[in-house]
Amino acid sequence: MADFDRWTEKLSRGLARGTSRRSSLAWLGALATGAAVIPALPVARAATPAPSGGDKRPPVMSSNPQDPGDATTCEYWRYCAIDGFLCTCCGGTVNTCPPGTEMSPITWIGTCTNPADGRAYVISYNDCCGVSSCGQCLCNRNEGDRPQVRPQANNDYNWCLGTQSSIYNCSVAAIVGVALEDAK
Amino acid sequence: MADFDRWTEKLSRGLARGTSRRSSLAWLGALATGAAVIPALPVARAATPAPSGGDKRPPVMSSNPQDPGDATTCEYWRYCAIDGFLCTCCGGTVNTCPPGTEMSPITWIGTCTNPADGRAYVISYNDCCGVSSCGQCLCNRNEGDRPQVRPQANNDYNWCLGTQSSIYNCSVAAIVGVALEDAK
Amino acid sequence: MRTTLSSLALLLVSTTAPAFAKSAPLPEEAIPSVATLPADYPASWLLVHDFHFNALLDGRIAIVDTQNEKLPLKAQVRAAQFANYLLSRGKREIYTAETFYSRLTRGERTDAITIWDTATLEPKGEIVLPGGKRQLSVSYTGLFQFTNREKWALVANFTPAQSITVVDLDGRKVLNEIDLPGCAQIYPTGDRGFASLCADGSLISMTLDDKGAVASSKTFEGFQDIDRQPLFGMPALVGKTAWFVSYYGQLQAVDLSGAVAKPLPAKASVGTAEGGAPEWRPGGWQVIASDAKGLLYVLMSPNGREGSHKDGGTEVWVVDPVANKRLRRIDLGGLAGSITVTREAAPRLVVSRPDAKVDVFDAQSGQLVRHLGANVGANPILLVPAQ
Amino acid sequence: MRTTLSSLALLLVSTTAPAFAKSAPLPEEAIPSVATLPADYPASWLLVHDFHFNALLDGRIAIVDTQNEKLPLKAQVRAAQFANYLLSRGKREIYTAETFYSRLTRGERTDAITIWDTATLEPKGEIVLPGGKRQLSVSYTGLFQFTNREKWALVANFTPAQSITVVDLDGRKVLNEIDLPGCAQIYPTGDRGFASLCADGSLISMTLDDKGAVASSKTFEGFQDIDRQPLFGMPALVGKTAWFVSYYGQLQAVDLSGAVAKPLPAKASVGTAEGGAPEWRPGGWQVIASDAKGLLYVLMSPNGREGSHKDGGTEVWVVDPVANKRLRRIDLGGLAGSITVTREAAPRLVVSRPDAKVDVFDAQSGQLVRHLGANVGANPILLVPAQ
Repeated sequence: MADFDRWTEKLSRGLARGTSRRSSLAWLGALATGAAVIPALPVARAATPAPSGGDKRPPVMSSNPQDPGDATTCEYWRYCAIDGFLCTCCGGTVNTCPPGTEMSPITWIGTCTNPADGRAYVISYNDCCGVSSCGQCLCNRNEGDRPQVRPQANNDYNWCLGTQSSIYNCSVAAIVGVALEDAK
Repeated sequence: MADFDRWTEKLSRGLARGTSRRSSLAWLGALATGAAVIPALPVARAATPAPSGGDKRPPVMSSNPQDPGDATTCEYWRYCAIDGFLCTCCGGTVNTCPPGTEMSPITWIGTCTNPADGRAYVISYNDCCGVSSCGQCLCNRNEGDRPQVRPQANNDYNWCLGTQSSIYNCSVAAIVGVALEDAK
Repeated sequence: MRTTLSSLALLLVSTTAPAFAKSAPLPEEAIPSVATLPADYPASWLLVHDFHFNALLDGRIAIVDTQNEKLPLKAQVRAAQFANYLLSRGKREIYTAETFYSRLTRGERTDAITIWDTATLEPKGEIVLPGGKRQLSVSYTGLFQFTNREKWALVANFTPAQSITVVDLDGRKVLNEIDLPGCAQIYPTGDRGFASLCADGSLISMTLDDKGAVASSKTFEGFQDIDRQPLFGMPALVGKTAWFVSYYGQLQAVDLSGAVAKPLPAKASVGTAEGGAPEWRPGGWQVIASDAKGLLYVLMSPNGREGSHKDGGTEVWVVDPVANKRLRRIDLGGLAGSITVTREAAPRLVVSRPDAKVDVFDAQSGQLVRHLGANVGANPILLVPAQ
Repeated sequence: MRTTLSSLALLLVSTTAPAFAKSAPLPEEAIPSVATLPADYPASWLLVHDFHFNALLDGRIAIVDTQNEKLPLKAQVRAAQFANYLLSRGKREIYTAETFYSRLTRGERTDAITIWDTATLEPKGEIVLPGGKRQLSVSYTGLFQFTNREKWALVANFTPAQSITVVDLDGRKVLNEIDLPGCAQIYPTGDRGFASLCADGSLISMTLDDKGAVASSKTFEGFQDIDRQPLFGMPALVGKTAWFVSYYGQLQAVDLSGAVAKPLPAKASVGTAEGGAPEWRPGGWQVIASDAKGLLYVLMSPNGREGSHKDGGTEVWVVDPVANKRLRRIDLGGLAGSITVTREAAPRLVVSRPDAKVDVFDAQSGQLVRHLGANVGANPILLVPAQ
């Protein structure tokens, strides 16, 4: 991690970890431009083929009705800007890396609307690193995704950065906050 | 190649290269036990799934009617004991490795009956090495295949031995002789 | 303002909340967060070799919970380039024997055993294997085996000269290399020894001294008739008795419990049946398994003929080898390539299909219990129960 | 007799020749034998990046003959772990920029450029890139580019600190590293320089001295409006003019011929059409290409909306950007993710599909010429013409 841009690191770690989250978000929120409109319903998978085809999996639902949807499908609300293998299918969960991997400390983020409460949540798409491509549940959605000139809004990067290994296994989608305080 | 069993190497290279072939074959032939009967028609593929499914390829036939069949399909007569990706689909031919690979000097062999002339040919299944799995035209047939205790009759080994790299790309099927002189 | 500050800021968009109930928002979630496994894997779990034909240098061990039809894949462990693997229940460690190149496909070759913690799947150590001679072949259990009560491992080499490397797993070092010309596969015997099958049909059994050198060697001529009854390389174990099955369905036993292997006179057969074309024969990759009662399960192809022995099968025949009696036939409802039987209280027959799907049957009734789908890996060719 | 002699001998079986004509037997064939390629690849050939999602560390460059529907795959070149690549027609060399680990997935990281001979595909040399900082991302052409008349290469780094490594390909050494905070993608300019896009919407253009250090730098503010008209990262080149397309179909040009890049005032649009739901927009990975006449080909999705920009498209719209006029629409008969246009006498529009199939169309008439099938690789995401 010697080559890190320390400023970027500190900022993104703060965001990703949720530490000082409220203050960072408020601070960032003041700068928000309100450009993109996040659609309420998830759109279709992108044009990457599914890995080893198989029977459709039984759905994996959270126990919380306020977090609706099947976390093994690309249509689950939190995946609105994800790109990669869904860790839920790889031995992890929607916000936990599979055993034997290391979660990237820095990441890209998306803003996804939860259809159950109508709130826009900031989602941290951390990559799980150190094990080769999971190969299960490949998903690419791009709501709010912007060109590589805006790294934290771009899902084309391999975010296995600051980890012992840059080898990519899968991606999680963790809630790190509500987009704007006034959305409550 | 320092660790080679020199005797084995010399014998198998001789066979594979076709040098001293007639004498080796005659010598070996004298020891042959006549155990297996090679079926005249190739059997089906084994239970390994096809790679990236796709449209069926147009057939690739040799210009010689005495060498009949489509060299991109597992049913081609020479492939009676092959196991791997067919080099014909990988940038090589039925008996030539793809560019950038190295052909293994030692190998396993099979005895396949050519349906056009009824002869049993000795086929050398050399592996092409130094480039990762071709991924095209996976084929496994096992006529005459015997357990690993008989290495030159076993196609489960990676025969990328004696090459700079043991990484496996694809397999060729080269004619190195007719099985027995009296079959002519 | 060319900074990432702006890029972050622009992500946060103004949204107006529609008319939803004013519940509290979902809480923020702790990251980083990495799952762990139980250090002792349940009897329903398997270590599945995903051989990964389309990227052989990037094989994996899939840790699979056969009771979980939603999420059968619990984790993946690296198993590079024709790897082999072992699980030590006592030491709570997984061992992978692998091959690497400094430039993925070229450059310097390194063979090594990596020791992985069963709970965290983090590497705990590595033992480099000298000489770049580890046998690379389609996955057989007999290429990497424990001996000396799991303190040591034996690694098969093939260059094509054949030898065995003796490794002290606990001491993290290589002890010895044993030349074994003309013989293949390792079957551990007694406390500190192994047997192997040889090209003339004999079985050889060696005992090792405390330095890993050969202390004694005994050869049993005519153990198998490779021309008329060649044996599949991987036997099923009933206690310490290895049951081999031939290409034609003959069953042959070896007692591995003592210091020296002992071929048993008892022979049996999977039997015959109508409906084959031309006949029923064992077929597939991992074709024989046992249950806790000592019954054998053999994967059978209805299209048995020369060369069909790896074609896969559509039925499993259950045999009591001691009584030499076939008890039942299980219809798999399609082709399977590998089978195993778990040691669960209600034992399960687990089969992998050519399309990478895995199905679970009740070993007793033969009824399908659940589909796991093609959700554990690209090419699940070896199924090794965790208990 | 435990030797391989016996195993060889038993292979040779007695067969009785049936009643066939007594033609001479087929001759023995020379081995070893390895194919080579023409050192100069024809205009119908592509270098296709097979990104290999299921084994990202084992990506490849597929060398593809788009005129050969039977055997389109001519060879594969290693392209490990989010690799990038270049072809020098003059030097008859392919360059891959790759990342390796000493233990495949763990251990010591090495980034390196490998130089491959176009005819033999043998490696001719290697230049190690220091610092383990090469940008790893889905494949963009702008991450690895020539400058200084193909004597040098520029490599994008991302840690996430952004910089450019200047490499002397001919001298086989690294010259310099240029910090470039907040900017991404490399577009070579003039004899020895490059432009890049920055997070505030500006375009920056730098010239280099003969040591690879920055000689001059110029910033063009407001080159793109990343919120309202974000540009796809990969432009189409018409001569030395780069044409970028936005998520909404606006076309924007930059003259890269001089030492300093020059954004051109000329703007154009791909136009609009009925039948979109909600509207037609560019969509896919490699969405824009040019032909020798300077026409642009843009892959269009009928389901254009926020986030659709990588969804792939079903039509290609052909635009004369100078006249700002759409000339025709080509129906691809299904979804495609990437497109390119060859420089053949009769130019071909080549498209890759989500299921890895590659199809070839007549760029002028829009008629399908041939299917190449899913026969070049698992994930053909970049299509780079060899001429």
